[in-house]
Amino acid sequence: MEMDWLLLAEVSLAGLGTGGLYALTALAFVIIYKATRVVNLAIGEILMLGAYAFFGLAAGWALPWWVAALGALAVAGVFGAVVERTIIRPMLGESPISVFMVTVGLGSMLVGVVELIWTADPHRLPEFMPNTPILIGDAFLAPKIGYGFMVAAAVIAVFVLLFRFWRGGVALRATASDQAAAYSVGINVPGVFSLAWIVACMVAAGAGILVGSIGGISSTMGVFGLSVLVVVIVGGLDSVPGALVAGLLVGLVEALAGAYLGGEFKLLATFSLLVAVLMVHPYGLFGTREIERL
Amino acid sequence: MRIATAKETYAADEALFDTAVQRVWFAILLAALALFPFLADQYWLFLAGLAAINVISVTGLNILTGYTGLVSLGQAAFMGVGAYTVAVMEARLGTPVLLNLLGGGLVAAGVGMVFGLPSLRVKGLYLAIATIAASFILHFVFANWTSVTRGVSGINVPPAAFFGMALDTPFKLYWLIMPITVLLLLGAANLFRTRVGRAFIAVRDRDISAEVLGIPLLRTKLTSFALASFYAGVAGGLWAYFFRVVTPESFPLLLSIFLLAAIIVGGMGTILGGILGAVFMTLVPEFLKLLVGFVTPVWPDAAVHLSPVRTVVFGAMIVGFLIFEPQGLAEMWRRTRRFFHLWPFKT
Amino acid sequence: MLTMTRRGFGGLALGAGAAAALPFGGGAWAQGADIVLGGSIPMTGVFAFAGIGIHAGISDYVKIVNDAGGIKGRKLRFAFEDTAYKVDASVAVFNKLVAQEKPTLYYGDSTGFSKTINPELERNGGMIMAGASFASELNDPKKFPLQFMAGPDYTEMVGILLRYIAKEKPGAKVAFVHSDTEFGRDPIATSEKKAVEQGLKVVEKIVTPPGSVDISTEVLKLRRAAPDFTIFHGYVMAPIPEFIAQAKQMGMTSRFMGTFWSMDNSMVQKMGDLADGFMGVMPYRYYYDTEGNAPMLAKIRQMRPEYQSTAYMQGFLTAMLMTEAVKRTLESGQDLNGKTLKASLNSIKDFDTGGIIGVPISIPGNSIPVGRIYRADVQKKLMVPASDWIKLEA
Amino acid sequence: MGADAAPATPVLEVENLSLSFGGIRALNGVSFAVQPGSITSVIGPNGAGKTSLFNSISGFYKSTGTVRVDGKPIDHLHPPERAKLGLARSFQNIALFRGMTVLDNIKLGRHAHMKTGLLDALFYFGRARREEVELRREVEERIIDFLEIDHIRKAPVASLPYGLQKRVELARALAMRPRLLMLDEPVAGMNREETEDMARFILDVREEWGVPVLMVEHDMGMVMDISDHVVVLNFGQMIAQGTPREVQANPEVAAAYLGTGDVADLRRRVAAETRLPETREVA
Repeated sequence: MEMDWLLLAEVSLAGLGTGGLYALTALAFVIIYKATRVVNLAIGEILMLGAYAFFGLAAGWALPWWVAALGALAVAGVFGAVVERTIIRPMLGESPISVFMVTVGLGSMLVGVVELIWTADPHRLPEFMPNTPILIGDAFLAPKIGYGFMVAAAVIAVFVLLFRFWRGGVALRATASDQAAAYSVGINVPGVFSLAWIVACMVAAGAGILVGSIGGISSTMGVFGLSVLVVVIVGGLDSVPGALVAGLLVGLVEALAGAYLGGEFKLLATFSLLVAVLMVHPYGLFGTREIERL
Repeated sequence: MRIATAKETYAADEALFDTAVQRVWFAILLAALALFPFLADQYWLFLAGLAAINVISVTGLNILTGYTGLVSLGQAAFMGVGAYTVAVMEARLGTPVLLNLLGGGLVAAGVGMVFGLPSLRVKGLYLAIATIAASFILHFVFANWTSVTRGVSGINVPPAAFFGMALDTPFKLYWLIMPITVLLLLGAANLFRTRVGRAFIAVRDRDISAEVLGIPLLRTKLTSFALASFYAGVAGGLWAYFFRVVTPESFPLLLSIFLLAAIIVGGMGTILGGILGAVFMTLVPEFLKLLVGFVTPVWPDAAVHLSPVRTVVFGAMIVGFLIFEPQGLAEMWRRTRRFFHLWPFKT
Repeated sequence: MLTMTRRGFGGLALGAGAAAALPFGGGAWAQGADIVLGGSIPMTGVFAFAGIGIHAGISDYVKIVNDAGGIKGRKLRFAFEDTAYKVDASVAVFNKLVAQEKPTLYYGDSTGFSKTINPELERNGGMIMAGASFASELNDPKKFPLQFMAGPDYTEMVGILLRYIAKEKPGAKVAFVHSDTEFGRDPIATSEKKAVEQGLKVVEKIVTPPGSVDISTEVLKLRRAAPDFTIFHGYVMAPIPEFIAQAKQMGMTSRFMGTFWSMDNSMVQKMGDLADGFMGVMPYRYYYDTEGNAPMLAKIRQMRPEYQSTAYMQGFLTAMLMTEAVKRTLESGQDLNGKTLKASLNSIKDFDTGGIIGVPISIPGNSIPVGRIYRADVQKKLMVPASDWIKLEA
Repeated sequence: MGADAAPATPVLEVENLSLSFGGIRALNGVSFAVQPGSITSVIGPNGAGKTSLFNSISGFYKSTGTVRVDGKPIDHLHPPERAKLGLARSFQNIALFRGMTVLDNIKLGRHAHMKTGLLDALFYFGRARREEVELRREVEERIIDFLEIDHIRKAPVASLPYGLQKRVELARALAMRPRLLMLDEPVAGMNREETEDMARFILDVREEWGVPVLMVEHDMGMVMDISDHVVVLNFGQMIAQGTPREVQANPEVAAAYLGTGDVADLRRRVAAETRLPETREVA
């Protein structure tokens, strides 16, 4: 069969588009991990929460979409603050397994709450993105994917700048590299923990709105988080550049596997990638190797 | 109040049940387990069988996660390997039940070891996520290796035959499942009286010191993976006989999370914890149903919200136990027991 | 949940008291024990929308039967519990109901359950079962002698669609889009052959992973294949709307079709304008359908003034067919057990469903291979008939 | 027995041992030997590389140079195999297994010498039972009685005071069938009385078990009292070795301890100031 280069280009674009959303969600994951060393398995459910909050405000209360979006981010931020204070902080110093399982429990609670309020039926988010197709050369890109990618890229850019220059961002990075040292130079470490959770939940919620507007929302959309887990492992749990690069990479691999092998190969491909990276680079492509001492 | 018991030999002090009182209680428990099927109806027998299967798998996972400190989210997938092995052996080869179950356990142990290999290089959370990969890769194999697994429609399993009798009711299956459960539990308890079990705990508590003290990490970790997967495989095999059809959708990631939640609720790193956790978590949905029955007169919509409430309760139990009772039900049990031992004096 | 309170201690004591007080009473139900229709119903969880409809449909029909004096004087009782659409929970409910209620009829909630429980069903021998699954595998009286389904199996549904397509546009290009689940894969392989037999060309088969939301690469593939008709199977809603949206943005002209579980009117209308022209196969009439002679639909509308889902119709019809089987068995003076009930069910010929299905039906095997193509009318916000009733020859 | 039993093959020989982390040389060409029946101490200021030396001998760090046990090179052996040869040790920051009782911690030391396999263990029959009961007897009679810890044998280690934990670590090392007992700061953080107890145990081990001891210790009083041979490290290099008297007289050693003669006093001051970094290193 002759190679269809246009299809390859289109599939790659679509993959990179989705990869942008992975990268955005992975960024939320990495912020939490860097600041608090918590592997947050509930990231997919927090994303779902954001999408449902948006749905509730935009469809239920009939607010304009941008008000609803801001509202959803606020809800997620408050949620992050409450969760950090009531669930995560009491677990500080416990074994990583326990903390990780706490987030699994949290994810399950979120699914239940969403189903209590909105039932398990799938819903569609109100349309708020332009729906004229995007053409890059001859290649077609679905508008939601394209615009979703642009929003994701913009948010990521803002974050990278904040990390560098904003006081809170600097405090976060300082805490990430050495908690005790951060304490000793007067950084409010518990405050940084809260901040990380608030910001990360808001980022995840934003990603949730984008993801939900593409595929609709349902109480099972948390499975999106699974692909994000692959992303952060491949990139390295504590690496922002890792999250971005691996996000795009995983998006691309998934799209190519889906297009050329079939949909059933998507998850297989990404998880095989994960195993391969773990065997060759145990701490991901960009992650920090933990040094063990006796 | 109970006072100390004197022991004459070291062997007696090393015994699993080291007091006469404990041995009596164990005998009573065995008798109760033997009597149970004659008193219970089909529904309770079903729940007992399901709980016992979960106890086996949870105990295996407890060996790996609770005792060796290696988190796995692949236990359900390894149950799947055992279930498929048993299904193929039973349906295609027609080999005897116990051989099939052993085969299920061994094949699962082999597959478990392969997926345990990353534990050499990564640990903790990286490993936990790597085991999710096991879950998806195995699911893919179940769904697509059609010539063996019959693809998405799965394999129908003939009833287990024992000396010519078809074990086709929960009552009859009980006599297959319960003795195996008791044996595997005793095996697990024995393990921690020996060097093998001590090595597991040492790896969990301080793996690098353990290495310097003479414990080969690789072999110990893989042994733990193999053993956990063996238990999963046997549990999966019994599952196959119990539900009589094995499909790729029978062993989802959610089941792995359920099993992990059971050891947290029950108590990580104790045999009793695995038992309590598995039984408790199996029965929680039934308790909730009863509860719904009670509140329906005041809250007519209760039934419609049962599933989300169940999901919330499931999550809340994980969170609640981890925050308020990290040692799980086993610790609550110990406290209760201590209270009665010391009664009427207070601790 | 009604049955649960009834099963509570209070209910039990009351029941026992009533029985003791009227040992020889001439009450309406004196001629025999209640006939119990047991059910593992997904009242909650991902399939709740269907479970709630099914529950309402069965309850209503049971009420109609009892209001009319029961079946040969015996009361029909619906005893069910929620399963959250989980196989082990469904089996637990089955065992509980069998132990406590002795059902002679049973409603199961999923393909997995129907297959799992089949050996136990045969061993028990005392009941027949139908359910929410239209899996093709179940449509085999030899392997599943005590089960049936109140409509066409999934392969037959696609067969009806293909029949329609072949008539509308001979030689048309067809694509299948299905989920990577047992449900999704069910009819695909067989339907591919059927399509060729009908002179159609299958130009693409696309599998989507379960729970996947982003289908943009799949749409790209679909566009390359440029089908005239795209048949979705294995979904309730997502990702069908997004598929259609992106396909339309790319200027595709394919028509989009679904099978029973994605055909509920309230679900389809959630798609908004995208639903325009969406069509699919439906074995029953819709709630609001007033054409033709349909006394049962009128009765339903009288009992429930608001729209009832297609799942409701499914539950309602299932209860109706089960009742008919019981009635025929009792009339012929036989015991009520799996074998006699199934034989009575299979004796149903040119049966009038009161308009639930637009043509008289027969159940020669395990399915009712009848259906009709409906099309979404966005202005009216209704599914409207696009074809006549299509009967597949057995 | 004492240092005068020298002509036999040394139990441990370290030859030209070097180790670097990144660009930093933690050990640089260290050579010394431990004679049978002797007590050899390694001293030096904090950060001198003493614990790195222990970890290299244990095989935990990959170092260059040669380590011999009873004359045979062991450089190709992994840590567990070295442990099996009898390189039994304790750790600076107690490395007991918190989830086990005292008894189990001690028994763990015997791991490498036992044969119970997985199947034996599951059935606890035959070999497993025999081995465990035998081990229990030996641990009770030779170690627990000897170290006077019978009252805590069933206690979880996490609940024990520091001094007792150190003693349990010694007990575990003894259970390893030591050919050489390597003790990393056995009396650090102990009061006078506890230190004297420990010193007595170390001497008793040498006497009753005939096991030579290699020890890293800051307590100069004890080092000088009980050692036969002292090795001095500074910045990864061995700057002196000899009898306690010789080492004490060595001006270079004094210089290493900030240039004064009063070694013991300075040690305390230095330790107080620089405790943090070294404890963190081995966390």
